[in-house]
Amino acid sequence: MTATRPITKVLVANRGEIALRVMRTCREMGIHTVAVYSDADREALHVRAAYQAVRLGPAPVGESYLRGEVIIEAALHTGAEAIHPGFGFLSENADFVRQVEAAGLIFIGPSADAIEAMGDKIAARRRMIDAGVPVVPGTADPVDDHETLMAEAEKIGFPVMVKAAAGGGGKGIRIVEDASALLAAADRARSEAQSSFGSGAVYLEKYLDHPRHIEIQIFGDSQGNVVHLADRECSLQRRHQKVVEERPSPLLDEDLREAMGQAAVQAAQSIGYTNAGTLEFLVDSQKNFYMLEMNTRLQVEHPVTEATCGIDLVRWQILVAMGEALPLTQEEIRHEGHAIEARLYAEDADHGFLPATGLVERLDLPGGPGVRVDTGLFEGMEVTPHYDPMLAKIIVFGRDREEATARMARALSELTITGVTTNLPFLRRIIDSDRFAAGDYDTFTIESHPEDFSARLSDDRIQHVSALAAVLAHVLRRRRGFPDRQGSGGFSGRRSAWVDDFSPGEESS
Amino acid sequence: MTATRPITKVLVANRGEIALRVMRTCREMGIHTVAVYSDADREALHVRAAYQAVRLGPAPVGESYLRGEVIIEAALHTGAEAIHPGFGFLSENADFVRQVEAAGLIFIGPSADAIEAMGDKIAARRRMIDAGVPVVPGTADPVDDHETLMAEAEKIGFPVMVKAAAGGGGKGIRIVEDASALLAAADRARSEAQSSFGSGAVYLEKYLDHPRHIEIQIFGDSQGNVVHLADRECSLQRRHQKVVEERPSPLLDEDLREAMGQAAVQAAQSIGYTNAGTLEFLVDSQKNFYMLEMNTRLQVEHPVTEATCGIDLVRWQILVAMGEALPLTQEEIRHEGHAIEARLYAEDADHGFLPATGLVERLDLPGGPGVRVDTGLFEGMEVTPHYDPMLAKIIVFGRDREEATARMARALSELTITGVTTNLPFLRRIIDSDRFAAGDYDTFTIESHPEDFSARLSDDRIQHVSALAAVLAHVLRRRRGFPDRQGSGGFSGRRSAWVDDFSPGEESS
Amino acid sequence: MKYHVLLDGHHAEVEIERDGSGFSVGLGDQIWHVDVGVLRDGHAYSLLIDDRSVDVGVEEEGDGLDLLIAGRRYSTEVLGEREWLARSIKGETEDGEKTVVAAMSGILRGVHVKEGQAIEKGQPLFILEAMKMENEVLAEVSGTVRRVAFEEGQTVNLGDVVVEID
Amino acid sequence: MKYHVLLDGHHAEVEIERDGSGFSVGLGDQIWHVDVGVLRDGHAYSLLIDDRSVDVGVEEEGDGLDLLIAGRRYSTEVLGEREWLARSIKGETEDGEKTVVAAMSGILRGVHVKEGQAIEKGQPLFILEAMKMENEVLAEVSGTVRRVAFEEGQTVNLGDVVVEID
Repeated sequence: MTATRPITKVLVANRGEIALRVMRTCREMGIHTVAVYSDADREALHVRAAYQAVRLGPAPVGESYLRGEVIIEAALHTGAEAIHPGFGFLSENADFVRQVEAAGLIFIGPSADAIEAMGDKIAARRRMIDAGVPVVPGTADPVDDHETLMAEAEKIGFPVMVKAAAGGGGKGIRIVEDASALLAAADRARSEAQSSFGSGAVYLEKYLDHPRHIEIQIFGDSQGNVVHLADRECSLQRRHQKVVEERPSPLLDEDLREAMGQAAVQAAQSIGYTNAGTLEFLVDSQKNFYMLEMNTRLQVEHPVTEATCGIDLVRWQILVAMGEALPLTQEEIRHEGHAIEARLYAEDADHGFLPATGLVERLDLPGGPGVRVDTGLFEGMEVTPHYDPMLAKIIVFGRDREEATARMARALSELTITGVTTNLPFLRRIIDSDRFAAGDYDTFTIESHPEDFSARLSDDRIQHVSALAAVLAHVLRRRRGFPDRQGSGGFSGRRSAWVDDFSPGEESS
Repeated sequence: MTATRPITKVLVANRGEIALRVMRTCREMGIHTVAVYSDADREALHVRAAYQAVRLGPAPVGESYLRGEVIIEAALHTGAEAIHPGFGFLSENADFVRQVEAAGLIFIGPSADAIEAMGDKIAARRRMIDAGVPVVPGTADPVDDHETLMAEAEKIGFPVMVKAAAGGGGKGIRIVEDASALLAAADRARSEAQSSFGSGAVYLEKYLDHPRHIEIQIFGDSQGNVVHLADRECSLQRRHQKVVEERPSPLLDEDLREAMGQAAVQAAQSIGYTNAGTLEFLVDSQKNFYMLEMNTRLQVEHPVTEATCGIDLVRWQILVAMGEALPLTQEEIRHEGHAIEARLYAEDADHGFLPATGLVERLDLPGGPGVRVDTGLFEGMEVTPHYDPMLAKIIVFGRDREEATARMARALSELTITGVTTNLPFLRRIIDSDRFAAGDYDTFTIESHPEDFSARLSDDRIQHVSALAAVLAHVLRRRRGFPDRQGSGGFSGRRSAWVDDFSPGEESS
Repeated sequence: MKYHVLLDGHHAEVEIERDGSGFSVGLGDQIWHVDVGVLRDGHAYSLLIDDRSVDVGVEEEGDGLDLLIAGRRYSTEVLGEREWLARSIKGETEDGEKTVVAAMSGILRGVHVKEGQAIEKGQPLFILEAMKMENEVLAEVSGTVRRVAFEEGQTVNLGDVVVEID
Repeated sequence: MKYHVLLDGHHAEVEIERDGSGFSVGLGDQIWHVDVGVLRDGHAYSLLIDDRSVDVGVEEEGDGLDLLIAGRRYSTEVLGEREWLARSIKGETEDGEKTVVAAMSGILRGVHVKEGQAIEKGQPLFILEAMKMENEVLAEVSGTVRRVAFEEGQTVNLGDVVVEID
């Protein structure tokens, strides 16, 4: 259909690990790259890895990575034929896509229309219903009178949620177990919504008990082919942000996986979708699945798909953007083994996941068989408050879930970063937990079962760490030239075995 | 047959990347590890990665890593049930294996008898001939009289090599193209051998034209099962040491690969071989293959096999050592995609591959999709003259040879190491060469075609580097507080395009 | 030498003595031998406790010594005998923080109080934003705002005093 | 400032001038703009030459400056105008320099001549030390020492006149 347009230079309109990720594939394809950077990123890896680099402006994203017109200007100036948006920033901005195309450049991603169609959540919901894709049952539109409320609730089936139409952040939401409580709950939600958002409009949605967040990777080309690249399990979340993903999902059987894959392809076809996209589903404990939304871009967690099917998704994105057909048919795409991704965030998991900043002093990244690391980290890098706190992705691949889990535990044990607080201990506790081993988790698990991933200090650990702290304080003083004085003869014990293995969870004594 | 003996702690009798490699698998299997170290390696990664560590002695290998009795003592003291020898050092020392077993410990490798059987090259050759495995045709024993010489040479087929029985280092070797030149050549070889080695005994061997070095990975268990894990192409060598390996070999077709695999299994079965082993073959330009020797241990290049079949070979070694049967049958072992390994050596490839030493100042290792790094390198590490110059192995995996080659080029471009001279530029030139792209190389290629991997400085490159050197010298002076004086107005040109892309080979202008 | 270590509310007395190439470390009735290998200009150490290998990252700030072991941060304070005595004599500090410092680096997004304003404990003081996350900071004491050190939109660093209350 | 760079037997004159946040670099009839980002305490640099990104590792030894670019080592020598002149004059002589200036900043470590002393061409005048490197400066002409401007142990700056010869 579309004529093939060659791409010899790509501007990557992003930063950090994803910019580097895209550039790696470009380099392997013999395509030159152009980095863009804010003043905070002058020495960043993505700038150093690029063929060319263009400054956008000061550190704040509004003055740098969100300045679409400056980015397009940079692409034109450097002779790039295409722009890869990565994720976040301008990746799902339909206006930007239109401006890119108006400048005669290729946007490596879906069409502006497709982004727009899936960007408006209510319109997208209607489209998906029309396309026969299951969505979370609900009224979508506000419901005013008690009579309609009751009728709709019965139709959806209890438990239901009453939600503020103008809402957000969990405010104005009521979970209703049965009909007797519906009307009172709706009235309370209405008054809360009125005072919080200035509008008392509420609507109904089915309440899903312990839902899992499972998504399907799809890919479309401009010839009209659409395939799916199977599932990713993304239920382990904190503050609605994913922490650990894996594929295949331990929940799905082959029939359910295939049914969801079919639904995803159907959804994408219904809007003539091209390039990479992801359909996010909620799956309830009865294994019903409901489409949540579509992400019209590459996902952070795309490497777990790459690991099990051996496909370079960025390469496919570029090929499709050039107008080429998908390299493989649905039947030719095969998955093998098990992959897990852990996201290293600059945050203090033991204190409300508060973001952390700092200067990276020491960095050792894991290696060896079955381990992939995608990161923009380097020693001497400053983690600033300006950008996303995700610092690195550790991806492991094994023959089965057990091998992959053991490998992730091993890989995380090799990771060292000092100078900035990270969620590394939290990641290690997740991977080592019985819940993760059993695959028994849902989107609420991290928040509702903190004890399963908690860090307790045993008496032994306190003693051992205190001893080491004293030794190191002593060594540091000596290094500064303080004299090594004779001991005061305070030794009253005898040589003891060291029992602590510094396992990330509760240690044995 | 053998009863299963559990292993909960393994002493790794090695250093550097291979010690770390073994420990990684142990950790994934829930097995504790004991490192051993010389004084030069107190801060080495393998010591820091281990559960326990025991000092062996001063830096020289004779006083540390070759001290079998001290190593066995360390294993007994720490409660390790098994010793993994890695490669090199004591890995092919039958006496050490016997001492390990006499101490009631498990040696993770083949039996002492198997090591001995394959260690004596002439005896091994006879065994292999008896087992029906093709070996390089020749007399093996010295030949004295002209009549027998001529008869044997005719039997072997010209061209033949006359070799000194006591020889080595290429001395006393004559290549003879046809019968007319045989006797004169033999006499010259004899007199050269007499003066060089004090013995004039010579023997005959078939001369192989541009042979390739291709090896087959095999695995046996104590139940008598033997399987092969296909081929590795190792022809790219300098000073008879491998530099770049890949799998599958670009030379072999499926029939030849299968025939070699069968021969390798036959060879292993004929001596009741257990655990991991490798049969090295020479393959001539007519695709005849001849067994060269058997390595009765894990090979440096084992990761290329792991990459294409998804099997952790060290895991298999440990399972077999515990007495378990091989986890997969020959039919269940499948290979996919293409893998390449490049060995980073501390040596100056532009000056006779002279070994280099130094303190590692800056180290950036490659990452991203399809890249594995096995290394004991870290910033601040000292590369000493005591040990093997191999610093790191970069292994890449791709869907096909083209993708793997592009990925290796990309991975090598991400590797940075300062403070010690390495063969990195040489590796980059190999991977970027037309010869490598064509798969057109043999064991003589590096030495006989240096121009294909040479580094020439173009006039442009000299100008560009000179300009950058001046800038950096200026910056370094300023950093030391020298004043930034006004220019002398010496600018006579105009803004120019920067055309140099610092490609590893000859650059365009 | 004797050291006093504070960790997670616990106090331990640790005795350190040179012993061959390493140190003897005594705590209560336990004694270990610790060999110390220095990595990366003193930011990290390879310890062998008898023969057990433990890698430790170190971050210092005053008496505070943070150890990073197996990915986990242990925030300790290590004091010599003299410093420990000096501190125990001084006694504990007052209750309720009157000097409100930034608990993370970020951008000041909302300043709800003015200098001279009377405030109650629990009242919102300001909002700090970092990495798309807003963090509302409340007053821990009642009183009068003596000083507001930053304006809305400004960047504050971890530990900066933002508001002082009398 | 002008620099003389020796690389692989070639000599290049390079002119460097501050230009905005970076430098203008002139070589023959070519001029580039180079922006310099410092990495790892000066062991490595991120250069942007106009908009072309090049990462360079640096190892120094005296005038020797090794650049590591794309895995390849380029061994260069970089000299200032004065050092270059001193080096190129050495051996040619005739009317050598009668005003002996410091070719680098450093500390005067040995003053071998006194005012009024008769000296021969090639006789050591003084030693200048910088960055652990000692640099012995020889008389380029015969004559009488008119002035010695510094004493041993004093710091001299690049270009300072140290000795004058009549």
